Amino acid sequence: MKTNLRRVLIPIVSVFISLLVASVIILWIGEGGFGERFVFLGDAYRAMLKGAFGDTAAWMDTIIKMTPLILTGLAVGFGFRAGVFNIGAEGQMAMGALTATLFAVNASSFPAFIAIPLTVIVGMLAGSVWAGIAGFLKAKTGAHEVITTIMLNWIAYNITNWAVSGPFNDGLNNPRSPEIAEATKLPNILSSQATFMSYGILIAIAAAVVIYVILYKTSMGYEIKSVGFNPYASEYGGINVSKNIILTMAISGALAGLAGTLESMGLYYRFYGTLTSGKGFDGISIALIGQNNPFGIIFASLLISGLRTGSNQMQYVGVPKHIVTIIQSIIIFLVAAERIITSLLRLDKRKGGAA
Amino acid sequence: MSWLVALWETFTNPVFYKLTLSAATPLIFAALGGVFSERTGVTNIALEGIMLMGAFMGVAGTFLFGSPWIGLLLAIVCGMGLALLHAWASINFCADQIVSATALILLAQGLTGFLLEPIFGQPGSTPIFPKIPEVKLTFLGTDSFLYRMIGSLSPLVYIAFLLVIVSWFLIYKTRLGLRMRAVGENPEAADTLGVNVFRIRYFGVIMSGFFAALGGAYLSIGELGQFTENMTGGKGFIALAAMILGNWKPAGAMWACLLFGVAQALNQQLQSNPTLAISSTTKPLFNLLPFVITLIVVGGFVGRTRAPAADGVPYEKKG
Amino acid sequence: MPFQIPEPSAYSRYAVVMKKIRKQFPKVLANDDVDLYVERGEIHAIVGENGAGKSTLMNQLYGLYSPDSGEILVGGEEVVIHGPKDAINAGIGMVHQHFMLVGPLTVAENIVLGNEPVGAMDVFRYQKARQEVQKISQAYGLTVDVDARIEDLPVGSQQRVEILKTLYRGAEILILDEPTAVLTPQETEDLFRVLKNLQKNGKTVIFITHKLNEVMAVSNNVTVMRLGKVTGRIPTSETSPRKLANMMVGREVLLRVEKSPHKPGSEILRVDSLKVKDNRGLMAVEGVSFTLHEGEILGIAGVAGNGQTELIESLAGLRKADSGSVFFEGADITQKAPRDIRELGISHIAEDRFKYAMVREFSVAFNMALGRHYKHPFAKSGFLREEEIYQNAKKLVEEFDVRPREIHILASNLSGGNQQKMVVAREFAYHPKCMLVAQPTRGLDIGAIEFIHKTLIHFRDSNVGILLVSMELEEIFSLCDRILVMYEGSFMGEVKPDEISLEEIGLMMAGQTWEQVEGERA
Amino acid sequence: SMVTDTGGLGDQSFNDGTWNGVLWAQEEFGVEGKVIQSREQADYIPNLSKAADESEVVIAVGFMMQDALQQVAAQFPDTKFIGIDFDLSGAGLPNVKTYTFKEHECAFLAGYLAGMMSETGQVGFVGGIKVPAVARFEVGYRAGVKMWNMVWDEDVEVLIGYTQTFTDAQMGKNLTEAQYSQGADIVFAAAGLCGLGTFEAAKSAGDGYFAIGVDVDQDHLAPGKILTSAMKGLAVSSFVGIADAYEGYFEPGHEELGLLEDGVGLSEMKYTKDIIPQFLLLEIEGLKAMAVDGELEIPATEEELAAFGE
Ligand SMILES: Nc1ncnc2c1ncn2[C@@H]1O[C@H](COP(=O)(O)OP(=O)(O)OP(=O)(O)O)[C@@H](O)[C@H]1O
Ligand SMILES: Nc1ncnc2c1ncn2[C@@H]1O[C@H](COP(=O)(O)OP(=O)(O)OP(=O)(O)O)[C@@H](O)[C@H]1O
Ligand SMILES: [Mg+2]
Ligand SMILES: [Mg+2]
Repeated sequence: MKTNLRRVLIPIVSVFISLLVASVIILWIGEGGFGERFVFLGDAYRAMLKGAFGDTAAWMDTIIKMTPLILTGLAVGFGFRAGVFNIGAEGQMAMGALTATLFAVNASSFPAFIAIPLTVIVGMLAGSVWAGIAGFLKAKTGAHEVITTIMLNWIAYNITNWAVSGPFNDGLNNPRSPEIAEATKLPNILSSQATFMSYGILIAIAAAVVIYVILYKTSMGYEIKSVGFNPYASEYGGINVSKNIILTMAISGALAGLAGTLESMGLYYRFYGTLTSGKGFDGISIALIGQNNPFGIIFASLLISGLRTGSNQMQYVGVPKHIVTIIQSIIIFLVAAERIITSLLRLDKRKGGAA
Repeated sequence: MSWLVALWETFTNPVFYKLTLSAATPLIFAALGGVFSERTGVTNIALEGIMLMGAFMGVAGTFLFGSPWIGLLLAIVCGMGLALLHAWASINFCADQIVSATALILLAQGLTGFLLEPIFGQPGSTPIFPKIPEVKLTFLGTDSFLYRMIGSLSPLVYIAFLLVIVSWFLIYKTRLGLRMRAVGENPEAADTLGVNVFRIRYFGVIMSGFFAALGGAYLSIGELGQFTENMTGGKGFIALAAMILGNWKPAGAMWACLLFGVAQALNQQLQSNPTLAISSTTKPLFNLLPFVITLIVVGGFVGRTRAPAADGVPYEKKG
Repeated sequence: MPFQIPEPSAYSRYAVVMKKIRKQFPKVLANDDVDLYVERGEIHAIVGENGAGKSTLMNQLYGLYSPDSGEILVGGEEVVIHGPKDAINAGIGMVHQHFMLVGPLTVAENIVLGNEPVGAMDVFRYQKARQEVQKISQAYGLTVDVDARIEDLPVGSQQRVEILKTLYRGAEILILDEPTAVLTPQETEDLFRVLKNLQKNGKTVIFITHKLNEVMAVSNNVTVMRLGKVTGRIPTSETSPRKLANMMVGREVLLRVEKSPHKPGSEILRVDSLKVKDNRGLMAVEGVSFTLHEGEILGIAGVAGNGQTELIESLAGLRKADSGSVFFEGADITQKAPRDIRELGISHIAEDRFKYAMVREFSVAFNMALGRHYKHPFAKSGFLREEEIYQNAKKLVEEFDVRPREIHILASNLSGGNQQKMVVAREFAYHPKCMLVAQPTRGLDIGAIEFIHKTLIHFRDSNVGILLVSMELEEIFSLCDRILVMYEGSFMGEVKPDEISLEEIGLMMAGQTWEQVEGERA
Repeated sequence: SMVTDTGGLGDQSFNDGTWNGVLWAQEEFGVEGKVIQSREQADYIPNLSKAADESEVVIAVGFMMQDALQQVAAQFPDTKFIGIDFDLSGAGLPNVKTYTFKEHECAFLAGYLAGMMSETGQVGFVGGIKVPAVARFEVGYRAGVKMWNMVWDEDVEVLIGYTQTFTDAQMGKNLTEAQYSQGADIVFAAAGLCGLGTFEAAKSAGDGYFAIGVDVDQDHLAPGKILTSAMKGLAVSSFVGIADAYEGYFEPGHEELGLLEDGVGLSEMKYTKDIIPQFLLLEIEGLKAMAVDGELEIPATEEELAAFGE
């Protein structure tokens, strides 16, 4: 269908255009004469491509970074469906990871096939409780979720940092948790040199599928969307609005919690204060770039993570890390304002009076 | 018991109030920015980014033109520029306002981080420059309680509270304000009466740039005379929360910011208070205070706040 | 005799001329070469089925939509109307089918918005605004509380505000899109007085309605539309409701359903001294009691805002009862949630279509599953059965003649009347034991009204108990077996349609008890 | 080449210090230094691996990289790795050398100095996030004050506060002002960039108020207002590391750099020498000497601090 074509086309074009814009910056910061600068530009982009998809390690790196992004993206996107703006995925991710790690560290007595699912559940529960607080407050007192989740982010930040630098440090006073029990470490799909890629990505994709089914195939999804569109009509239609808001937040938080849990179980094998490093916030733009559609979100995560791994490589040929950030911002900006692209591409058929 | 003593000492300590103002001021600026933007129906979570931009440009201007006041000017101009981008994308192109804002936050972080080297020749933070001189109310007597409380503050603090009144007046007492509120509630209705929805929204968003930039500049050339990377550290988001807590009203936002400021000052005073025998492992937990208190206040006392009906909804003219 | 298309030379006689207007929407051709001729200083009625294209036509005259082709002349001059601003400058004002008001602002602020009185420094001179507004409202006898907030006003007053808005802008030509749909008889009377008044002041009025007696009452000429085309234009004096009806629907319609006598069965719903508060926390229903039996239609007549809405909402579980109790088939359902109440077999046609009865962002098909989306046949063990949902929708759009016959378009793209049909269809499809029906025919064309009336009777005859709230006394009289008249939250008495006259019921609606009314007879 | 932690260059601490060492080595031996700045935890392994691919010596800065370094070093046996601020000797890797610093030792001297210089009998400590280094700074500082109190039988108090961030300078400033307002007149900031706020507070507080810098020589940031800086020889460590590798003396293992190794120390106090009494400078020299030849065990942990001097 045409709209589907657009959905794919637009992000790609925006990436393309923003890379053009970025080129200007790169040419500008390059040294030497015109020729040299263009060589520099070439190197930069070659490095970028190589870094993102150049070899197995690069691919793995991209996928590793993509895993949590899918989940936080899903978390935020799912919230949007019920009309709640969960800006707190960051905190939910952190609490999920911390709690799961706490559990995993002491789970040495279980066999893996019990320990792993158990840890995952613990992490998801923690995340959903953390988000549930905001959901509950919204449903019961009407407290705006943007306020509550922002506050909960900070609370999580302070608690986790305190935990790892105090009571829950690795024993050598390093601000990180002890290593988790062997039984709770996610097995790796493959590894190259020092890079290991766990089964986390599969879990993330599975989560996306589940969310898709919930949203589009179940009456629960029907209710959640209905509440998002029109709470009054929902109530009239026998839908319990408060229940659905809390439920949505809980699921949303569970996804964010899972994101953190997988980072701990599949990548670091411990909890660090810096484990989340903004991935919760990335979830916002990813959800919206993916139009709150689970598969769109997977695509968006690949886009962003590829961009990151690739752009890290650029540092090698001498592009400062900040330029990389700028490039990313331009891409996201253009994807947001897709009309800029469409009006450039003249895809924009003004549709009559669709109010 | 020792807690009561500590609290008593805190509340009787003039600096406690000074710190409250100091913590609240940048938030008030940014929150006012939020009010202007969202009252016209455009959400703006880019406050964080605009603040950062303002903080940086404030110092850059001071460095390039030798006066922090010119720095302030440059900060405002650049802040408005950033906001203009947001307006352009979300008003003309019906961009998703949240995404475009997040992009701008990234842009601000990238730009400020990057420009440090070319302009100041060092990463991470700038050298120290003269900041906007504090207003010294020496007539209060330099060691009087009042003086230590509000006697030596950055002029921006006073300006912040002044702007709260100005904003209230503008939004509730002028024609422009009436139209802002109308456009934010029901752009279609305003449009059918020939009100230019686009222009009003542009105004709101650009003003949010003006205010947020002031907030950022306060942090750099108002407090420090220096810029450090990501020095806003999430204050833009706290301002956003404050604006909502204040029910999208200038005065309300101000109170919310003051609440947060009080809690922050409380944290700083209590932490360092010697009468509380607290191990330094638990000390960091004091930093929870402002956030927990805000959460309790919003969850327990304030409850529902009402956003302008058309907030965040792009307005498309019909066929 | 059919209307002669006038020569261009004669255009100056006309306040508005619309020629060969064509408007294509994604799915429908809403206007198909429509011609409209409105004489200066006349009240011109436009009638037509739901979805005939009336609103679309007017929206183009007012510049909200731009026509794909065709030309528009105002006062003989050809005009190009890009937006409302142009329309306003051309002296056109419009009162929309769905009001365009800013809820939190005051009446005065709403009216002057767009050209406000200002002083120095752009200060908005609220007091001046109030005075000017009061001046006009007195001049045309449109009374409103200028300082009240729109969101606190009843629809009747809101509409007066809409009219004042146009007058404040010195409109010479007023467009009113179904102004009476939401009005009580009294309010309608007032409105007509105002319209006549405007006409005296030389204004031209274009007036869309579905109520043919209103057409007869006020208009000078009528234009009839059907499926996007004009099917006739005649002087009102030369036509009759029946003729108009035929032109609209293209067949005979009976304007008043006849119903066979039917004996009610056992009691199904009992309400005991029920008290309910309204949104502002004031007591809206002051402890009413009544019973509803199987196989009867119990009407609640009354001027809007006398507690009917709150009563129905609390019966449906949408509003907490303050005290008192409600029994359904003997079981207490006072504090039950909407879903449980629906489960018991009580369906509900809500008065406020936009707020309650539908999710505009959902497709027609999904809307028609609302309320039963979670159970057989639409869901099985938590999963939706889309096939069932679509089949059901296909069936209903046919049965209830929802136009267009598109089950996948968004509900928001249906015309007002068709949205109502969608809701009614869903609630009937339920096979309920008891129905709470509020304003079922609001905004519907006569064909649809006829159909819904027949269906209601049919359900009654098949032993469903129906509680009908309506502001259309006609409707109440023709359908109900018993009538309760509600005034300020209490019942003024119970009457049978055949033992009381319209006038008398009017008195009761104004606060007289049945006893008093009977007394006056003697 | 060098891989920074997420702090990145410009942190006025590990990363900058270490980088200076690299530059220094560049001049000495003409080796080519390169820096990769990590943006998140997940970057450490890829960045270290790439670095290892392309260079002979890789420096990993910050304890956060401990695990990453362990994994990567195992995969690149022919590359030499230097770890700053953590101890990986446990892993027994033949190609890894790690350094930590005895921050408590320089902080101790700073504390003693503060104890003496305080007019009010109260001094302050502003910490960032309580990472090991910061914790050692705090303990050493308090030990120094305690020492002063024991020697002169006074009871100077230490007010302690944490900002829970290394970047929010305003927070640092306000916390410092809070401590000033409660009687402290000298505040030691071990809080990364928040420290800049502390210096500003010292300046605007006027006469009699001072700050103490950290990690590198920060005295010049507020001449005359910063009594001294408790420095770590970051540059030294990375330079020595590279030098050893370059001249073939590289030996794996771990080294703790303290006063003895000149790994830590106080700044030369360029701007404050003359306001600090001569005898005090001598006493500090003395203490340092005692620490160097082991007569004085400077506590590094709360427990040792509690035991200290009893
Ligand atoms: N009766 C009145 N007399 C004069 N001015 C009025 C009156 N009612 C409303 N206004 C104008 O409308 C503005 C908004 O009214 P109101 O007092 O409700 O503002 P608010 O409650 O502070 O904010 P909000 O409109 O968001 O509720 C007022 O600031 C005033 O300018
Ligand atoms: N914005 C829109 N997009 C698509 N189709 C539309 C839109 N607005 C109206 N339509 C379609 O155009 C046709 C005419 O709509 P219109 O609202 O003019 O009917 P109407 O005569 O006003 O009906 P009613 O009496 O129910 O108000 C209908 O079939 C409707 O579905
Ligand atoms: Mg219509
Ligand atoms: Mg109000």
